[in-house]
Formats: sequence, structure tokens, C-alpha cells
Amino acid sequence: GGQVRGTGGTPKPSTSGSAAPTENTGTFVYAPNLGVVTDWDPATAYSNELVAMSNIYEGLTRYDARTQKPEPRLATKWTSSPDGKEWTFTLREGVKFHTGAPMDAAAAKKSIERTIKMKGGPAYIWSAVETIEAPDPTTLKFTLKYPTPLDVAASAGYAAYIYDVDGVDKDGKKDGGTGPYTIEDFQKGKETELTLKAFDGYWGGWKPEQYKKVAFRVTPQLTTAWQLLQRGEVNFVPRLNPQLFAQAGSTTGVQTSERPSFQNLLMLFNTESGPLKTAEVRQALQLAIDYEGLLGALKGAGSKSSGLVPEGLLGHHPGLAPVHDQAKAQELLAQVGYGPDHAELKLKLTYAQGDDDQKLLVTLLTAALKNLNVSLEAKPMAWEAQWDQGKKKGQDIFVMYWYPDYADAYSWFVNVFKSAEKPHFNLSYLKDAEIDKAIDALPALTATDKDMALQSYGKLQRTILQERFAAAVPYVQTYQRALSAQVKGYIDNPAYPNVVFFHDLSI
Amino acid sequence: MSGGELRRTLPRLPARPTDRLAAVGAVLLAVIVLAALLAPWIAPYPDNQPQPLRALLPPGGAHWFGTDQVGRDVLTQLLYGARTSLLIAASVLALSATVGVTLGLVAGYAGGWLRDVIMRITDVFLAFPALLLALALAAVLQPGVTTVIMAIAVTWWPWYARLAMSVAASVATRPYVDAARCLGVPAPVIVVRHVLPNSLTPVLVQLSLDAGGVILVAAALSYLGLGAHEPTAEWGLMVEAGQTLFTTNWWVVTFPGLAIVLTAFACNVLGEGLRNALDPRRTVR
Amino acid sequence: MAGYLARRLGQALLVVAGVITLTFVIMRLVPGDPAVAFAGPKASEAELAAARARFGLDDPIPVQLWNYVRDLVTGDWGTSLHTRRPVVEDLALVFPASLELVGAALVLAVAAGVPIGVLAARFKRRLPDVGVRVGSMLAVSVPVFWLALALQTVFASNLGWFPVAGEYDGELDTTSPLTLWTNITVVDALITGNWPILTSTLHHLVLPALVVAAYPAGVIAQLTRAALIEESGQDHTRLERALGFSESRILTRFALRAALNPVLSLIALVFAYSMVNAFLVEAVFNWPGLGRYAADAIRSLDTPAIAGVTLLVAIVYVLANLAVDLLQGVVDPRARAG
Amino acid sequence: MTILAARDLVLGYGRRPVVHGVTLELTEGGTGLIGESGSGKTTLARAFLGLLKPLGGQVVYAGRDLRQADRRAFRRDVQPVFQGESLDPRMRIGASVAEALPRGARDRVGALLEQVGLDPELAARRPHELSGGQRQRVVIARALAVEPRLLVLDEPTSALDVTVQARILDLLAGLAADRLLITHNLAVVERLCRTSHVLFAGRVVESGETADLLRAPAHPYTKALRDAVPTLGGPPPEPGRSAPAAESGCPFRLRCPLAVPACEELPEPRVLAGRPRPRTVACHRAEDLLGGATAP
Amino acid sequence: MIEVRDLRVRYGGRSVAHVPELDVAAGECVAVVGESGSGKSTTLMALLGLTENAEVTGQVRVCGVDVLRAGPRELRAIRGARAALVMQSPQAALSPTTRLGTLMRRALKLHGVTADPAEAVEAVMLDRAILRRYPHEISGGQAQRFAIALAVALGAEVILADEPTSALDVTVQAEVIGVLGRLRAERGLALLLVSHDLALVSAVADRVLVMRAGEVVESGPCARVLSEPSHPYTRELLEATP
Ligand SMILES: Nc1ncnc2c1ncn2[C@@H]1O[C@H](COP(=O)(O)OP(=O)(O)OP(=O)(O)O)[C@@H](O)[C@H]1O
Ligand SMILES: Nc1ncnc2c1ncn2[C@@H]1O[C@H](COP(=O)(O)OP(=O)(O)OP(=O)(O)O)[C@@H](O)[C@H]1O
Ligand SMILES: [Mg+2]
Ligand SMILES: [Mg+2]
Repeated sequence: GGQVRGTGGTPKPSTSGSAAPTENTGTFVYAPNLGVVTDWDPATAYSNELVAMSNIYEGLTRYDARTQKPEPRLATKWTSSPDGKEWTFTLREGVKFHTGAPMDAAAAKKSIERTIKMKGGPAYIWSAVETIEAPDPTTLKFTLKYPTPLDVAASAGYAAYIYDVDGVDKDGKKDGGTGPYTIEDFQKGKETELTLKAFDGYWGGWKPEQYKKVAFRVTPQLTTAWQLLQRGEVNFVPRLNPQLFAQAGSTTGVQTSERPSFQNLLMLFNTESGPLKTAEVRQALQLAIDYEGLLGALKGAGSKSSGLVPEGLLGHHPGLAPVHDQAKAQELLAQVGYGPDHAELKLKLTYAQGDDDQKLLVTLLTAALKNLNVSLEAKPMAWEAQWDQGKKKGQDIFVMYWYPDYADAYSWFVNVFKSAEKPHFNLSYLKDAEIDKAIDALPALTATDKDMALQSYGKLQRTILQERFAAAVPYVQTYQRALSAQVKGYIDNPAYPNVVFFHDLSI
Repeated sequence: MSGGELRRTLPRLPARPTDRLAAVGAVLLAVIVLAALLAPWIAPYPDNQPQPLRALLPPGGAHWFGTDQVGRDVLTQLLYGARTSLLIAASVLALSATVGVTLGLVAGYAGGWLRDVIMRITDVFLAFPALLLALALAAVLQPGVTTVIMAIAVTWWPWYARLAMSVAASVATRPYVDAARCLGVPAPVIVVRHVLPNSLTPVLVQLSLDAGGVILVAAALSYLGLGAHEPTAEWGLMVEAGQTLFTTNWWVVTFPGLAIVLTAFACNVLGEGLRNALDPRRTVR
Repeated sequence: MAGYLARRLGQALLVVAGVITLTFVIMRLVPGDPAVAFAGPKASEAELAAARARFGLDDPIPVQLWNYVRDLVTGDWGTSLHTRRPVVEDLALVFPASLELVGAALVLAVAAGVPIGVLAARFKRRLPDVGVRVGSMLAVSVPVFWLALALQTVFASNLGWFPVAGEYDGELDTTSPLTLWTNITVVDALITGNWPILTSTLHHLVLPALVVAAYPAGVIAQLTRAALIEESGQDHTRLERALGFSESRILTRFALRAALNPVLSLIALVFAYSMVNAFLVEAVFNWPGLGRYAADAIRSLDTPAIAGVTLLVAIVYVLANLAVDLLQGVVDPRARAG
Repeated sequence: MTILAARDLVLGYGRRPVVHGVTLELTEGGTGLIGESGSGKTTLARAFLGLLKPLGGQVVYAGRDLRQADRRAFRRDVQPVFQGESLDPRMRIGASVAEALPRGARDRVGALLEQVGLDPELAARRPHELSGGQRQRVVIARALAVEPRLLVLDEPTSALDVTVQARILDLLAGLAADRLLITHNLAVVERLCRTSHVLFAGRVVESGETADLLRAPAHPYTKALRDAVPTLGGPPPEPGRSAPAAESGCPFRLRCPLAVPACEELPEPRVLAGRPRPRTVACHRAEDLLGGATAP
Repeated sequence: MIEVRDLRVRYGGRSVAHVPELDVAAGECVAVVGESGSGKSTTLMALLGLTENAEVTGQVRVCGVDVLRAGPRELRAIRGARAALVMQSPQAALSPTTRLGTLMRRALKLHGVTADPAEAVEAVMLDRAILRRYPHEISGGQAQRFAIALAVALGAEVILADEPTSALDVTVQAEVIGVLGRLRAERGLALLLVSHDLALVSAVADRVLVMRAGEVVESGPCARVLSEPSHPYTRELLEATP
């Protein structure tokens, strides 16, 4: 398959009012910078394929970042018991899998049970589930081991899909989803790696102006992607650099969308060994970061953080923004014998190789710290190597992104700041029983008492950032998308990074 | 190096000025080396001084070559980058020539199975595409200037081994080497006293030709994120960091690119001139 | 000749064996657990252990090497951690595109480099010669990645003469689908007479091939010039002159064939070099070849894939050398004796 | 007295033999080695100097196989003087000569140079600053430094002008050391070597006293060589038959005016008694040649 | 056939060869002898306008063409066809990648001469099979004779032979000299022979030029120069000749 240049690229202004909407014969071309699909199994897929699969498969719910709540998808409504351990979902009627089989509670149960059994990376979203029952075709009942907000978990971008277990095909020839699109052609390694076509029996129906075809054209270089977008050869570029994005904003035929994401950059300080064992040094580091300058250099690719939880998630508190105070930092360092008039402080930092934004942070931080007589040895590393070294406590500052697999702030705390015998992602090596206890209580609170949960999140963040100084949050990433101007209905949903829900679009 | 010594290592330099083009190369290279050495004094701004608010200013009064995406002066970064590039080139050439020439001389003089073994090993390294082996090694050793040097040297020495081997093998059949053997001079002494000095000319020529190549490979490695990294100033890195700005802020990419081209060009032209002057019969590889 | 061939083949095999060992050693040295690369960034310890067992990473090193060699020989080059498909299949898919690009570039390089070299030699030390020398020196001094960006910006983006990226117009897949035989688009389009795809591919090929061709064209021009000038300093050229042949005739009819020999052996070298240069160019022009595959593999520390690419390129190099050795026998009768 | 001898010596490069079973002794009064270009003269000389390992047979030095012999004594006894680049182009003359001297005796350089008729001042120069004749004298001086008993001379003068050549030959004739001389100049052999061996295609085809050899050759090749030398004021030399060396049988038979069917068998070297002194020849028709017979 | 007046060749201002007078008539053989580097080859090359980067002055007429003032076309017309050069080290003077037959056919075609290459080589007692060979597959003597065959086939009236036998075995030398002598007798060929071998010269040449350090020190009929030399250098040469 392929896109038809000219029809897909040239906007056909939809004459408003009386005339019947034009039939959309174009192909929507998405330009990812990496291969699209590596794993076609909806149970185990845990990578870039999310972008395509979210349009082929659907979960019970879909998270809406504006309302901060899961919205109905395959489930039309759901209830939970007061203790948050029993969840009952009512399924949508008349939904068919692409295989032709009907989607009912039994099928849903089968698919979730298969996902759990496959033990793929993302299957943990169901880890609270004890049993699943399907008392009637439209009722799906979960009994949990411990309370958890299952409606949010069920909105996850991975492993939450309801699919026909007989439709799974690891070669991507067919699929067992219920979503608006189904696979037309998949050729690994080709430039246009994947094309999707409309599934005629989609429960949500089809309007003439919607896109019936979608293609993924792999474009590693973002300048290339930008040029293709300008020439109308592609319709959507998930990421541009700030300069090109600014240019896109003033280019006719191109529209842009900008939205803070659920992904923030973390600088985890080694609280257990090395010079950062001293709390004052950690605090000084927090203060030494020129947050505004960094955001200025990012030119809109990031927004100021406030605490660990990005805006749009339960747990976000507006008052936790970090401050830049070079003088205070110097003072704090002086207290413990470092700084311009004292001994030189040498720090080791590791960050992701090939990430421009992290590199920017490193460049600015190195220069800023030099003025404080702190020499920062920053090493870009492949993730595997960086992580390996991190687990062995081989650095003073570990820089990484964090984002939740489903829209729940719990992810930051349980993974990054809960103590563990052997460090996994808690690379600030924080060990604090009190914090652990507060973290463990979070899911139940979220499932039962959202206000209490919000308070608890606030307290935890203050403890971790402002008392223990275990980490710094330089910024929250902002998604900057560029798309053809004639496309209507695009809304960036940060809960599903880089995903375009093509069915929502029209010309 | 005194004049006498120079003549000793570079024999038969024709009296007439070799070649105007080579002279251009020599001058160009001298300017670049000087600029690198004097960077701290001639650079208009201090090394690695980001000013995010002055980012991406076009070339003009305060910044002749503009500023980059974090507001560093591009000219300053270029001057400091010259140090990195030249350091890498010099280290790689020194390392690989030392290893390669030593092995090559031994192989060429000794001949027999020793030569076969050494040559098969160099074959293996030659079959490895330089950039790819360097990539793999950079992945192993962690990116950094030292890594670039090690990685490129590992892929570069076989060329010198080969070259030195073939030259040494032919020198070893010269009557004066035979004469030395007949006088009972021990083999290591023969290699050092007779074979080495007489094999050096083509190696020197190759070294100067290769300097440009090393700079290119180093830039490519940095460009791929496997070489020098922030905050080290390096030309390949500058191109990489700015590559997405080609259409919007051309100066960030164009100047470092030109710097690479000019330096490589200077080395190549100079090397070619030297070769023409010293041994016109050897062909380029 | 047969004995020579056998010896040459034996040497080539030895080199390949060495490359395999070296590849293996390097892959073992890569820090970071390949299992981590497979199991994903948020894998649990149990999942890591499973992945490790799956790749035999717990076996002793010699056993691993032995298994590795055995698998390679039986055509099992491992499974890519990233694409999760057999590496051989991946390579079969992406290699032809690279071959197409590099092949086109080399054809361009030879077609341009040799005549340019002849021109320079004919007008030695005069204006055309100086122009050619400066030009060819510049061509070998330009970083390909930079040249690629520049040409793309100027000729595709600003002037619009050539497509920005890709191998051919995507729509042709539907309007005139291509039957694959060799996986090399140009060749397949020729075989099946698929003109739309052929012309589209050639159009898309121009810029990337030009970029990849810059370096080989430069060295070929330089070498042709040098070899011709060397030839024309030889006694036999004097004889040809004494026989009344004109300079141009001497260059093209006598000297060129002898000069072609070093050019040929050079082609084997630049072939491998261009292959790697293509890696850098493919990313810019979005060429669906080995380079993009390798870049992904390196980024995701996909050990089997990196090893596969390395081996493939090394084997290509060895084969190219072999081919050149044999070709040299055809071009230069003196080489046949050796 | 014999210093060096070859017994059934087979020599070659790689596996390919170019010298096929040569047996000869280097006796006092100078030994000449003459023969066609490419016949293996240099190869043989290199073997005598221990620079080339025999593929078969042995070089005998002081009664023992060279491989078991005392290397240091051998190196002192036998020294080469080659044509061409025998001096390291990068070393000063003095240093080159000194290399041959033991550590304590470096001051003898000047004396050695004087011995070969050179100005000691030349020690400070490099080879390319000397003329060909001077260079060759330096080489001889260096060889003489170890006071050898035998000089192996491979075309020591063929690159030189006839005038210079004459002076070098005078020098050689006056030396105490004995010599093995390789040349294609028959007049030179006649002057400097009492005995001579004629090589053709890697085999010794004739050996004997030089004077006898040239006056009355017993092998057609020796005769062809002698007859083809132009003489001052003499007639132009007569062309002979041109053909490559034969693969089997007598290697010279394709060119030989006297060839008969019997020549398809390789002639063994045999001693011809008398006439006037005994000599060895490998030819079926030696007697006919000496007897003055012509082609059948 | 050859007329030289006051020929001087300079390399970078340095005079390397100076010939005040040299004439070679049809059927005649003139020899040039002298020490190495005395300018013998240079003189020969200058006669056909083949010196590179040299400054050549004087008067040179070869086969009626004023070589020093002729354009490239005129020069190419006499080169090979009328005045042929037989170079020192014959094998090196043949293009290694060209079969002998190909070279000969190309040369014949160039000058529009119809001659049978096979007959031409057989005339110098070479097997016609040699035409299918490459230069490295033949011996030095064969190459030498091939070069002569080439000159003969092209119908050259003048042959300039530069030390044609210095590297050769005396038996092969005899052959080459024999062929040239026959051509002189049969076709009135004019021969200019460079050599350092006085004995050979005395056997072949009518007249002789003795050169030293770029100057002609003595010239005259062969018999006279060699029997009663007037210049000390000639005497020295003669004395040294065994
Ligand atoms: N290094 C070598 N490798 C291979 N073959 C060789 C080598 N040196 C000489 N030969 C061959 O060995 C044979 C004998 O060579 P050698 O040099 O001994 O001849 P020569 O009698 O000294 O001839 P000349 O009179 O030309 O010096 C020749 O056929 C030559 O081609
Ligand atoms: N192309 C050149 N450029 C500069 N000098 C040259 C050139 N060709 C020859 N010469 C010089 O001209 C002089 C005469 O050289 P030529 O070759 O004519 O000598 P020759 O008499 O032929 O010597 P030989 O007997 O060694 O062949 C030499 O000093 C040589 O160095
Ligand atoms: Mg020899
Ligand atoms: Mg000469």
C-alpha cells in the first residue's frame, strides 16, 4: 500500500454548511522516527507499536487527560466496591472483533487471562487481579488481591487490549482487535512499514470525512520528516526540534499542537555513597540548575515541573516548582567545604546517549557547576549500560526520563523511590521505611478516597524533594506535534505518548 | 628538528618548491594548528559558555559565526574543536603507526610464518570496516575522546602494518641489509638501524594523507553519538548537534562542516604533495 | 590458476573466521546485558533471567563461541533483539537496498572518476588538472553526513529537483506493484519491466548516490590520474610516442588499461568504505537499507543484529577483494602469472 | 685450500628450484662464475653467504655443513661485495664501515678507506654524495674490515664506467683475500680467476681453468659465449639460434648447433682428462667440440 | 636522413647534452659512445622531439622535418613511420597490458601502412605466435627483435637504437646486431646506435661520436677514432676496454 500524493497531501477545503461532506479518499501518513512494530502480540507488545496498535485494539477504558479520568471505551460503565477490591465493568454491545467473532465478556476474560499468563513486560498492570468472572455477555467482574484503581489500569496503552485470542498473528498478517483500523499490509524494514485500513464493522461507525487509510512511513531524521511534511508527503510528525517547530507554526499548510506530557526528566542523586551522600550538596545541586535558562534553550520542548507528578495526573501539586538560586547553592556547598574558595568537587553523571534534550541539560549544568568549582564528568551511555552501572551505584547523578505505563502517578513512587534490596529503578538508592509505607498506601487511597490520595502524594513529594533532596526534576517534556493543516480533530493525549487516534480525525 | 635531521628523514626533496597546491595545504594546516594551539588566547569568548538567552543568533557583529542552540559562540567552539580534532588525529596516527610499523617491520624482515600470521591478522582487521569496528568498540568502551582514539587506532594500524611490511620486505632484500647480515649484525639491530629508517618515507607520506581520513572518521563517530560528547567541543559533534537546524539556522552546521572539509583538505593536499615529492611511484590506497 | 584460486579462497575463509571470532569477542565485551535490551527497560529480574537463558548467556564463553560458529554456519545468525526476527531475514530485506545505493554510487564514481582522471592526466599541470585535483581532494575531504544534509536541503527542499527521501513513490506500490526477485528494486523493476517504479527509484537514487559517490569518485579520479601519469612516465609510453601515437590515444588505448589495475583494487576497498558511508547517508535520505538497520541496532544495543551487519559487511569486503583479484587477472596479464 | 664448497646444492625461492644440484669447490686463486642472465649465479652466491637456505644439498664451510658451522668464524671469513645499493643510503660512510669493526677498533675506519685508495675525509659523507666507483671501494673497504679470507663479488663493476671498472679490478687483484667473482664480462674473469664455472639454467655446464675454458670450450654454451664477445676492430659477432632453455634433457639443446637425439637425456657432469688440464663438463658432445666437430 | 647542427638540451637551465654536428646518411651507421649520464639518451630523444620538460635549441632535421619547430601533427607523422626508436630495456618499452600483435596492428593502422604483422616478425626470425603474447611472456632478445620488426614493418628509414644490448647476454646481443646490419645492407637503413661498448661499436659503426659530461669530445670515422684517439677520455676508454 502507499499514500496517494496530491490527494492525501493537498487540502480539500471542506465547504462548510449545506454541501454533503466530501468522501475522504486520502491516506493519513504518520512519520515515526523508528521502526513501527516489533511485537504484534497485544499481550506482550511493549514498545513503539503502541502507536499503531492503539488504533487496532481497544481497552475497556481510555484515559482522558483533560478530565483526568478514564472514559468509556469497550466498557460503557463500571463500578467498584467501597474497599476498591471488586470491579464490575459493563461491556458495550454489538462490538465485533476484526476476525468476525463477537466481543463479549467471555472473550474479554479470555484475552485478559491470556495476557496475564503470557507474562510479557507490561502484563503487570493486571497484577492486582485475583479472578475474572463473566456472569453474562456484558458483565465482566474482577476480584482483586489488593485495592487498586483498576479503571485507570484498564486504560493502559499496553497489555490492556481486549482481543480475540484466536486472531493473534505474530507476523502481522491479521489481527484480533476491535478498533477502527485493521492491518492492510506490513513489511518489516520497508520505508512504509505498515498500512492500516478502515474496519467496516467498527462499532463507532464511519463518516465520509474520516481517514479510511493510514500509513506509517519511517523517517529517522527529523529534518527529513519536516521536509516531507511541508511537501505534503506525510501528515503527522510526532516530534520536531524547537526551531523547526517554530517554523512549522508559521508555515501555511501545516498546523501544530503543543501539550505537556506525562514524561519528566529525573536527576536521581546518589544518596547512599560518594559526595552526594551529604544532603547539602544534593540541595545545592537542585538550586544550581538554571531551570528558566534550560526551558529557554528548550524553546518550548519542555515546561516547568512542579514536583514529581506532571500536570494532568492525580497527585500533581502546583506549589512544588523548583527554584534556581546560585548564591544559596554556593553557600550550602561552602558549609560542607566545597565551592569556589574550597576544594574542587568532582561528580559523575550518566545520561542517555543520543538524547538532545538531556544533552542540553548536561551542557548547561556543566557550565553552571563550573562556576561553583564543581566539575561534572558527564557520560552519555546506551540505556542498558547506563542502567547496569546505575544498579551498581556507579555514578553520582543518574539522568533518566520517567513516564507511567498508565495514567497513574503511583508509577514514579513505587518504581523510583520505594526502597529495594537490590536497586532496580530506585537509582537514588533512597531507603526509608516511612516513605515506603506511604507509597504502599497509595493505590488503595486512589481507588477509594481521591482527596486523601492527593494529600498523600503532596506530602510524599515534599519529603522526597525538599527534605531528602533525593532528586531534581529539571522539566516536564512538552509534546510538539506538527501535522497537515487540513486535518481536523487532532487532540494530543499524553496518556498515550505519540499515539494518534486516527478515527477521531477528519478532513 | 634541525634542518639536517629533516633532510635525513625526508630524503631527495627536490630543490624546486614541490607544488603550489601542496604549499596551500601546508599553509592551511599550519593556520589550523596555530588556531588550535592559540584557542584560549584568540577565541572571542571563553570555552563552553552557554547563554541560553543568546541562543541561535545569526552571524554578525558580536558573534562572527553566530551562536549555537545553547548560546555558545560558534567561532569559539570551532577553535576549541580544532584542538580536539587535531588531538584525535595526532594520537590515532601516533598509536596506529607505532603498532603497525613495529609489526610490519617484524613481518617484513622476518618473513616466513611470522609474516603470514601477522598478515592474516591484519587481513581480519582490514575486513572489518573501519567505521563499523569503531562503532562496535565505541559501544564497548563508552563514548569519549579516548574511545575515539582507541577505536580508530584499532582499525587503522593494519594499514601501516601492511605498508611497513611491504616496504620492509623490499628493504630487507637490499644488498646493504644482506651486507649487514654478513657482517654479523644482530637482527633487531638491523631492523632498527637499517630497515626502519629506510622504510619510513612511505609511512610518513601515508601518515600525512591519513590525517584527513582520521578527522573524517572521528567526526562521523561523534556525529553518531559514539565519539566526543558534551561539553567537549568537537566538529563532528557540532554538526550532529546542529544537523536539525540546517534549514532554520544554517550557521550552526555549516561552519563546523566547513572546518572539517578544510582540515581534511589541507591534510590530503599536503600528503599528496609529499608523496609526489618523495616517492612518486607509490599509488594511493 | 586453479591452485591460485584455491589459495585465495582459503585465505578468504581464514579472514572470515577471524572476523567471526573478533565479532564474538567484541559482542561479549559490550557492557550492559543483551538480555536487558531484549526484555525491555522495565523488565523484572525474572524476565531478565529468562531472556538470558534464551540467548544462552549463562554458558561458558568457549561453549558460546562454538555455538555461535555452529549457528552461523547453519545459517542461523541469531534473532534480533530489536525486531525479534531472524537476523538473516532482516539482512536479506535491508541489504539489497544498500547494495543498490552503493552499487549505483560506485557506477557513478567510476563513470565520473575515470574520465576525470584521464582528463587531468591529459592536461597535467594545466588548468583542468588543477581543477580536478582540487575538486577530487574536496570530494574526499567532505564528511558524507554533512554533504547529505546540504544536498538534501538545497536540491530537494529548496529547489525541489529531487525527492526529499525514500526509495520510490509510495503510491506506486498500489498503482504498479513490484514483483520481487532479487529484492534490489532497480533490478527487479528492470526484470519485470516496471517502468514507473524504475524511473521513480532512479529519481530517488540520484541524491543519495551522489553523496555516497563523492568519496570513491574523488579517490578514483586521483588514482586514475596518478596511475596514468606514472604510466606515461614509463618507457613504453615513450615508445608509443615514438611510434607517432597522439597523447590522448596513448592515455586511453595503452596507459588506461594498465592504470585500471590499481583502480580496480581500490574499488574493493572503497566498496566496503562506501557501504559504511551509506550508513550515514541512508538515515538522511530515509533509504531503507542496512545503514538504517545498523543504526537502530546500535542504538538499541541489538547484539545479534550488530554482529550480523558487521559479518555481512566483512564478508562483502572479502568477496569484493576476491572478485577484484580475479578481475585483475583479466585486466592485467601480468597479474595472472602470480 | 678450499674454504667453501657446494654439494648437490638445490636452491630456490618458495618451492620452485632455480639451481638444480650444483657441486663445486671454491679453490685458491679466484673462482669465476659466468653464465646466462637468470641462470642462478646470484642465487648461488647468496647461498654461499648463508643468506639463503638450501632446498637440498649443503654448503660446506671448513669441512662442516654451514648450518652446523661456527657462524661467527664464518662471518669473519666470508664477506660479500655486491653490485648496487650495498650501503645504507641513510648512514654516513664512516658509520657503515664502522659497523663492520669491533667496538674498540672504530678508529680504523680511516685506515681502511686509505687502503682502498679513498680519502678518509669521505667518511663524513653519505653514499649519494659519492661516485659509483667510490661507493664500490667503500663496500670493499667495509668487507675488508673483518679481514675475510674470501670475498664474494657479485658483478662488482658492471654498473660502472669502463674506466672506473679497470681501477676497481686492479684493487681487487691486489688484495690478500681470495674471491668468488660473478660477472658476465669474460675478460674480467680471465684476469681475476684461475678457475671458472659456467652456469646455464641452474646447472654447472662446465668447470675448469679459466684460460683453458675460454681458449678451448668443451661445452657449446661456453663456446657461444666466447664467440659472441665483440672485439675491438674485429668483425660483428655472429648471431646464434634463439630458444628458451629446455625443460627436460640437456637444457641447452634447443640452441645447441651440435644437438643430437641423445641430448634429450640430461648429460651428467664428467671429467675430461688432459687437454690441456682436466676439467668437468656436462655435455654429450664435448669431445666432438674439442675435436673441432661441427653440426651434423 | 639525420642532420643536427648545434643541438643543445637543457634541463632546468643545466645543459646536459650538446652536439655541434651530427649527420647520418642512408645506409650509414653512426655510434654514440660515452660515460653514463653523458647525454647519449637525451640526444636521441631530442632527435624525435621526445624530451620532456627540456629546453632544446639548435637545428634538427630528421627525414626532412625540422623537429624543433614542427607542430605535433608533423612530428607524429614522421615518428614511427619514418624514424623509429628502439629503446633501451626492450621489455619495459612495451605496454604490459597490450599484446604485441595488437600494438603492431594499432601502429600500422595509425600510419595507414598495410603490412602483415606475421611476416614482419618472421622477417626477424621470430615465431608468429609471439604476436599473441604479452610483453612479460617473451624474452629480452625477443622483445628487442620485436621492436626492430615494428620499425621495419612501418618502413622506417631511420632507426635510433639506444643501448639495445647493455643488459643482454653476449649471445643475444649478437643476434640483435645481426638483424640491424642486414637491414642496413638490404634497405639502406640509417642507424644511430648508442652504446658504451667500444668493441661492439668498432664492429658495427661507420662513424663514432664520443660524449662526456654532455659534450661531444671527439668524433670521426670509427677506425680512426678507435685506433688513434685524440682526446684523453677516448684513450682512457680504449685502455679500459679489455
Ligand atoms: N627473490 C626471488 N624470488 C623468486 N625468484 C627469484 C628471486 N630472485 C631470483 N629469482 C629467480 O631465480 C632465477 C635465478 O636468479 P639469479 O638472480 O640467481 O640469476 P643471475 O644468474 O644472478 O642472473 P643475472 O645475471 O641477471 O644477475 C631467475 O629465474 C630469477 O627469476
Ligand atoms: N627528465 C630529466 N630531467 C632532468 N634531468 C635529466 C632528465 N633526463 C636526463 N637527465 C639528465 O641528463 C643527463 C644525461 O642523461 P642521459 O640519460 O642522456 O645519459 P646517458 O648518456 O644516456 O647515460 P646512460 O649511459 O646511463 O644511459 C644526466 O645527468 C641526467 O641526470
Ligand atoms: Mg645476478
Ligand atoms: Mg641512456
